[in-house]
Amino acid sequence: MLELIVISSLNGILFGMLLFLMASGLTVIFSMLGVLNFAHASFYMLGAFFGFQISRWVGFWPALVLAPLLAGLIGIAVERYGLRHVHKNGHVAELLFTFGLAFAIEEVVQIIWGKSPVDFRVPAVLDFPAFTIFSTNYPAFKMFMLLVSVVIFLSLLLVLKKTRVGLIVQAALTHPHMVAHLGHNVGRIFMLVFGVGTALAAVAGVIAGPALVTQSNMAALLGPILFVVVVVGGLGSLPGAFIASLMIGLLQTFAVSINTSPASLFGPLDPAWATTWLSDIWNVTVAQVAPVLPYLLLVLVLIFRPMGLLGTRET
Amino acid sequence: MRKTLLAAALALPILGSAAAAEDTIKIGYIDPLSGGGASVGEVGLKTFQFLAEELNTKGGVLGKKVEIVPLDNKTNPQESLIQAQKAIDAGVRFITQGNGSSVAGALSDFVTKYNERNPGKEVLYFNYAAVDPVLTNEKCSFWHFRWDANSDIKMEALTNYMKSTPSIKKVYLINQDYSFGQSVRSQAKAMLAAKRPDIQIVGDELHPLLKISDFAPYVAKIKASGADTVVTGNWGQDIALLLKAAADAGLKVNWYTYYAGGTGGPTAIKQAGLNHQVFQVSEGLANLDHQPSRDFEKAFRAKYDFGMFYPRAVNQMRMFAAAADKAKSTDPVKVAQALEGMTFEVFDGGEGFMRKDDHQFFQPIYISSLGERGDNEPFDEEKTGWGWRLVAKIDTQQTVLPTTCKMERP
Amino acid sequence: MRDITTRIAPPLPTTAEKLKFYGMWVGLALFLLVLPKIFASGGALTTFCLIGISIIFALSYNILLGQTGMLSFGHAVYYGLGGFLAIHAINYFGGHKWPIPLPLVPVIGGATGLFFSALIGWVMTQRSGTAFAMISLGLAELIASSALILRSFFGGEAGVSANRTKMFRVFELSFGPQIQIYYLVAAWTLIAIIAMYALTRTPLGRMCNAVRDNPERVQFVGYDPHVVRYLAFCFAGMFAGIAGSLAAINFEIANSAYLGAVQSGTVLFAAYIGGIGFFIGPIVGAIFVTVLSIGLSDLTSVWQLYFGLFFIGVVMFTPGGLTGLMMMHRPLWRAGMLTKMLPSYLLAGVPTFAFLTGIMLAIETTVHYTAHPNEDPNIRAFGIPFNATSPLTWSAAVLLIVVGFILARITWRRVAHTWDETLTAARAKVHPL
Amino acid sequence: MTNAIELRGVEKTFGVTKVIQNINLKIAQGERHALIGPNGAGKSTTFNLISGYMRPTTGSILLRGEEIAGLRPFQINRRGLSRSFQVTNVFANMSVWENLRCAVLWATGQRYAFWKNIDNLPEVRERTAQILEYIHLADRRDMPAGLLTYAEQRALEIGITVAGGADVILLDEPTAGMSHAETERAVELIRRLTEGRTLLIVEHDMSVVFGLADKISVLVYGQIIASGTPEEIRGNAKVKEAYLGEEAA
Repeated sequence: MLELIVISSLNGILFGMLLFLMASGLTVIFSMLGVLNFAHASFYMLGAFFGFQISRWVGFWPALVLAPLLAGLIGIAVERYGLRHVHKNGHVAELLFTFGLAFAIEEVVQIIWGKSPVDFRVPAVLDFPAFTIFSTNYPAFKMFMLLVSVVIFLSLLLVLKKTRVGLIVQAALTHPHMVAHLGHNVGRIFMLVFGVGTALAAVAGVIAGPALVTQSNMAALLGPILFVVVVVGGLGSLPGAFIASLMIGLLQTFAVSINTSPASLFGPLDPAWATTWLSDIWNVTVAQVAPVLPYLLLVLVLIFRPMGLLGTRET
Repeated sequence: MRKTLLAAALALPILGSAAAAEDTIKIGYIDPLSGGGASVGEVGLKTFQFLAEELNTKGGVLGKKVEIVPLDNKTNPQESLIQAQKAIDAGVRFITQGNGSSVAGALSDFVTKYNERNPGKEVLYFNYAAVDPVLTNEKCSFWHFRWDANSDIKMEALTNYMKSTPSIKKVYLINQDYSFGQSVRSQAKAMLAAKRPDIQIVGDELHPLLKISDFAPYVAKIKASGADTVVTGNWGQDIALLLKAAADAGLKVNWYTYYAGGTGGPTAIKQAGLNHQVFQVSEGLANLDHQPSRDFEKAFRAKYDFGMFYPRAVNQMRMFAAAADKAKSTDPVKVAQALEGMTFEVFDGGEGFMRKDDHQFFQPIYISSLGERGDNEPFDEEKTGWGWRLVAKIDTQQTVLPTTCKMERP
Repeated sequence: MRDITTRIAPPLPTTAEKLKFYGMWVGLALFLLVLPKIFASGGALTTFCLIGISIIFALSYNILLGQTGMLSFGHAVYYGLGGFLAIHAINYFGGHKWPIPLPLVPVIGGATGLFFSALIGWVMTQRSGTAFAMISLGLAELIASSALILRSFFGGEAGVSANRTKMFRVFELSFGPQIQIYYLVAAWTLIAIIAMYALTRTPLGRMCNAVRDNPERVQFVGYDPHVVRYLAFCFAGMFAGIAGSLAAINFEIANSAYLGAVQSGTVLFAAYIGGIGFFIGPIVGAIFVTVLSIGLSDLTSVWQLYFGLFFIGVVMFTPGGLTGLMMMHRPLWRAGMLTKMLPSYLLAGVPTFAFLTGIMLAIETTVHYTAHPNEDPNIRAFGIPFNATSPLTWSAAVLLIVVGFILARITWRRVAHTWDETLTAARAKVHPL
Repeated sequence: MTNAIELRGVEKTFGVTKVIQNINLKIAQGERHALIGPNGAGKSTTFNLISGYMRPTTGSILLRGEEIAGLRPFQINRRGLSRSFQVTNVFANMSVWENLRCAVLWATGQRYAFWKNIDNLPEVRERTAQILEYIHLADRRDMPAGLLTYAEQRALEIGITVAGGADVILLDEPTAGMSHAETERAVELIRRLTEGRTLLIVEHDMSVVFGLADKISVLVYGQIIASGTPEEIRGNAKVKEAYLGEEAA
C-alpha cells in the first residue's frame, strides 16, 4: 500500500510538472494575445515527433535542444503569418484558427509518422532504474524528466522576475488591457511569447515522448486536460496553473490506483435493481472514472468558483 | 447555377460507382482507410487483395474475377452503414469487415434488415476479425459469418492450456473497459474457476479504452498484487504501452494475450526484453511447421513488408470460393446455404468447420510466445529478429462452445 | 403619428413580395418532393438524408454561434442525447405496441434536446466568450465519457440499435425503404428550417443578435443577456435533438460517437465554412461538408488533411464563409458589374490553382513515401495518375508552389485593387449621391 | 414628492483606492442635473454605480425612493432608468433601425417572445420610427450602425438611451468629440428628448452644461464639493478654485 502511495505520488508529480510545462506557455499566450491556443498540445506532439526524428539522426541530447527550437520557430511562424492575420476577424476566428491548426497538425503527423506509436527510446545513458522502492524500479529517465521540469520552472520564474520581457509578461497577466498600450514592438513580443510558449510545450513533448508514448493522438488526449488545468487554475494565473497541474496530475494517478466502487463500500445492489441503469453507477470503480475526473473538476470549479483557484478575472 | 453545381457534386460520388460489371464478383472491404485506424485497415486491405489475386490466378470463382472494393469507414459505425449502402449501389453482394465489434454489430444489423426489406437483393457479411461473442449468440444473423474465433473460444483455448500449466498460481486480469475487454475478463474468471479452482485472481482491472498514455500506475498495482501471470485482451497501443511500462518497472510475469502480435506489439516486446514471456492465442502463426502455409507466408512477405496477420482471411476467401463451387452459384443466399456446416482444411493445417447453428467457424487454436528464434523458425516479426514459437495447439473439438443463437433462416 | 411610421419605418412587404416569399418555401418543398425522382439510387437517398440531418444540426448550431455569438465545442451532446432517446423510444413504442408512428419520434428527440439543454444551459450560459467555449468542451468530454460508463442506457461502444419498421403504422407506411425515410427527413428538415428562420425574426431572435454584438449594452435596454443566451441555448439544443433523432431513425442505431468531439467539430466546421453570418450559410456548409466527407475519401486517403487546410483557409481569408463570399458580390451583381471582376479573377485564379495543385501534388507524393514506401509509384489522386518517385513530379510540385505563390500574391493584390474600384463604382451606380 | 434619484453616503473602493467618497446627491423629478468635474474625478464611476454597472462598496442609491444599489443593470433599466456611454456603445453589426428597435422591445412588453413576428408589431414600429425621426437618422435607417459617422453614432447612442421611454436618463458626455455645430444640434436633441423627464448628464463642455442644466453638482476627487443652480455654482469660490479656475487658465 505504502509502495503504491509513493510510486503514485512520484508519477503524479511528474505528470503534473509536464502539464505545467505546457500550461505555463498556454497561460502566458492567453494573457497577452487573448487567444486560447487550441493547438498548444499539438506543439507538445510536434516536440515529441521532432525529438524522435532528430534523435534518430544525431542522438537524444541534441534533439532535446533542437526539437523545441524547431517547434518554437513553427510557433513563431504561426503567430506571425497566421494568428496576426486572423486577429482582425475577432476572437472567435482566432480560436477557430487554432482549432483548425490542431486538426491539420494531427493529420500531418499521421501522414509522416503514421498512426501507431513510434519507437522513441529512452537514451541508453538514462536507461536504468534510478532506485528500487519496495522492489519496484523507478526509471532514471523519469527522474531526469522531473529534473528538467523543475529546472525549466525555476528559470521561467527567473526570467519573469528579472528581465524586461518578463516584466511585460507579468504586467500582461494582471492587466491584460495594458498590453494594447505597449508601444511599437508589441508584435515582436507577441511573437516571442508565442514562440517560447510553444517551445516549452515541445520540451515537454521531447521528454515525455520516450517515457510515455509518441503517437499521433497524443495531442488530442492531452489537449482538453490542458484546458482544464488552465481554467481550474484561473485564466491568466501562473501560480494557479502550477497548483492545478499538480492537482490534476496527482488526482489522475491516484484515482487509477483506487478500486473502490459504491458496491464495494455499501455492498451489492438489491437484486431488484441489479439489472437497471443504477448498476452501472453502482459497480463503477474510481479507477474506471479516472479520466473523467478532471472534467468533473472543471465543471465544479466553474460553477462554484468561476474565476478558478487563483484567478482574478472572470474570463 | 448553384443548383447545377450541387447536382453535379452529388452525382459524382453516386453515379461514378453505378456501373457494375456482371462478370466480376465484388467484395466490399469496409474498414478504416484514413485517419485513426488506417494503418491496420491497410494491412487488411492488402491481405484481401493478395487473396483475391490468388483466386483469380486459379481462374476466379466460377470463372468470374474477384475484385476487392475498398471502402473507408473511418472506424465509425454510422459511416460503415453509409459505405455499405454505397457498396450495394455499386453492385457489391458480399461485404467483409473486421475492425471493431461496434462496427460489426451495426453492419450485421444493417445487412439483416436490408435483406429483409430487399428480398432478391441479399447481401452477405463476412466477418474476419470482430470477436464479440454476441454476434454469434444473442445477436446472431443468418447473413453473418465469422471466421475468427470469438473471444470466448479463445479464452476456452487459453484456459485449456493454463489448466495444464501448474506454475500459474496468481493471475492478474487487466482489460480495456468496453464490451470485448469485459467479456475477456468475465470469461477468464468463470473458466479459470471451473478448470483451475486453485488459481487465485489477485487483480481485476478495467481501464479506459485507448486513452492511457502511461501505464506505470497500473503496473505498480500489478506488482503490488504479487501476480505471476497477467491475462489481457488489450490490443493496439494499450498492449504495447502496458508492456513498455512493465519493462520500465522491472515487472517479471508471464503475459497471456489476445493481440500482442498486432502492429507495434512485437516491437514493444523486443524493446521490453520480454523473451518468450509474452504469449498469444491465435488461429495460426508463421513459424508453424506446415509447408503450404510457410510457402504462402514467404510469397506474402516477398510482396509486402509485413507478415500474414490474418490466416482466417485466407480461410474465409478460400471457403467462399469452395462454397460458390458447391452451390454452383454466386447468389448470396445459395452461398450462405452452402457455407452452413461446411468443413474445410484450414490454412495452417487441420480441419475446421462452419457451425450451422450460429455461423461461427471452429478451427485449431495455437498458443505461441514471442522471443529469440530457434532453427526451424524462419520468420521474425516487425524486423525485430524475434519470432513466434509454438507453445501449444488446442484441437478444434476442444474449442467448441455452446451457443444461444436462435437462427432465423429465410 | 401614423404618417411618421409609414414615412420612416421600413415598408411592410407588399402582396407580391409576400407571394414571392411564400412561393420560395413552396418551391423548396416541391424541390424536395421531386429530388428522389431524379436521383433514385439507395446511396443518393442516404446522402440526401444525411444532408437534411446535417442541415438541421448546423442551423441549430448557428443559433448559438452565428445568431448569439456563443462558440460551443459540445453541441453534439444534445444531438446525441436526442438520438439515444429516439432509439429507446422506437424500441419501447414498437415493443409495447403504442400507437405512435415513426414520424413523431423526432418530437421526442427535440424534447430530449430541449430538456437537457434547459437543464445544463442555465449554468453554462452565465458566461460567454472563451469561458463558455471551455465549459462546453469540458462538459462534452464529461458526458461523452460518462456515456461509456452508463452502459445499460448508452449500450457501451456498440451502441443501441432498433428496428424502425416495428412501430405503429399509419397509411401502411413501414418506413423500411430508404425512400420513405427520405420523405420523413425532408419533411422534418423543411419544418425545422422554417421554424429556425421564423425564430430569427422574433423579438428573441433579434435580441440574440444584440447579445452577440454587444452583450453589455443589452443590459441597458432592459434585457438580461444571460436569459437571452439561455433561451437561445435551449432552442439550439432542441433542434439538435431533432437532428439527432432523425439520424437515429436513418441509421437505426445510436452510439457514443453521436455525442463525441468529432460530431461537435464537424458541425462547427459545417456552420463556419458555410458562413455563420447568414441564415443560409450553415445550409450551404452542411451540404458541402456532408458531400465532401462522403465523397472525398474515395478520391484521396488523406481527405481529412485537405478538410483541415480548407477550414484554415476559410478562417483566414473568407471569415464570412462560402455564403459570405457569394454575398460579397451582390452589390456588383445588382449593378450589373460582376463581369468587370472576371478578368482579374481569371488572372489570379490561374496561379492560385497552380499553387494549390502544387501543394496537393506535394502532399500526395509525401503520403506515398510515408504510407506505401515499397509499392508501385504510379499513384492516383483525385482520379489523376502520376508517378510519385519521378524527379519530374517533385520538381513540378516545387515549381508550381513557388511560382504559383509569387504570382498569386501579385495577382491577388490586383484583384483587391480592382475590387475596390468596382465596388465604389457599383455603389455609385446604385445609390447616386 | 420623492426625488428621482437619491444617493446616500455612496462609496466605491477599488483595492485600496477610494474612488468615490461619501457622495450624497438628490435629483428632483423633472430636473436636468449636470455633473461636472476634472478628469478622474469619478463622474463615470458615479454613473456606473447608479446604472448598476458597478456595485457600491457602501451607501444606498434610491430610484424614486426605492433602493436599487446591488441590482443588475437590466433590472434598473426596467425600473425606468436608462443611460448612455461615453465611448459609443451601439450594436455595430445591426442596422440603425434594428438598434433602435432593440431598445424599445422591452418597454413595449415584448420580453423574450419567440412566437411573434417582429415586423408585425405596430407599437414597436411606431415608437422606433418616432425615435428615428427625432434623432434625424431616417435616411440612415438601413445602414449598419458601425458605418455611421461619429456624430451620427452619438445621436444613435442617445436615441437608444431614450427609446425605451425611461423617465430618468443618464447621459455620459453626449457631445464629446463633436464639432461646434454638431454640439449645438446635439444639445437641441437632448433638450427635446428629455422634455418632462429627469436628466443627469456628465459634460465637459461648459456652454452645454450651463445652457442645459437646471442644477449642477461638482465632483472633485470622488467628493461633491458643491451643488446648486448654475448661478450658485458660477459664484462658488471652492468651485472656481478647484475647477473653473483651471479651465479658465
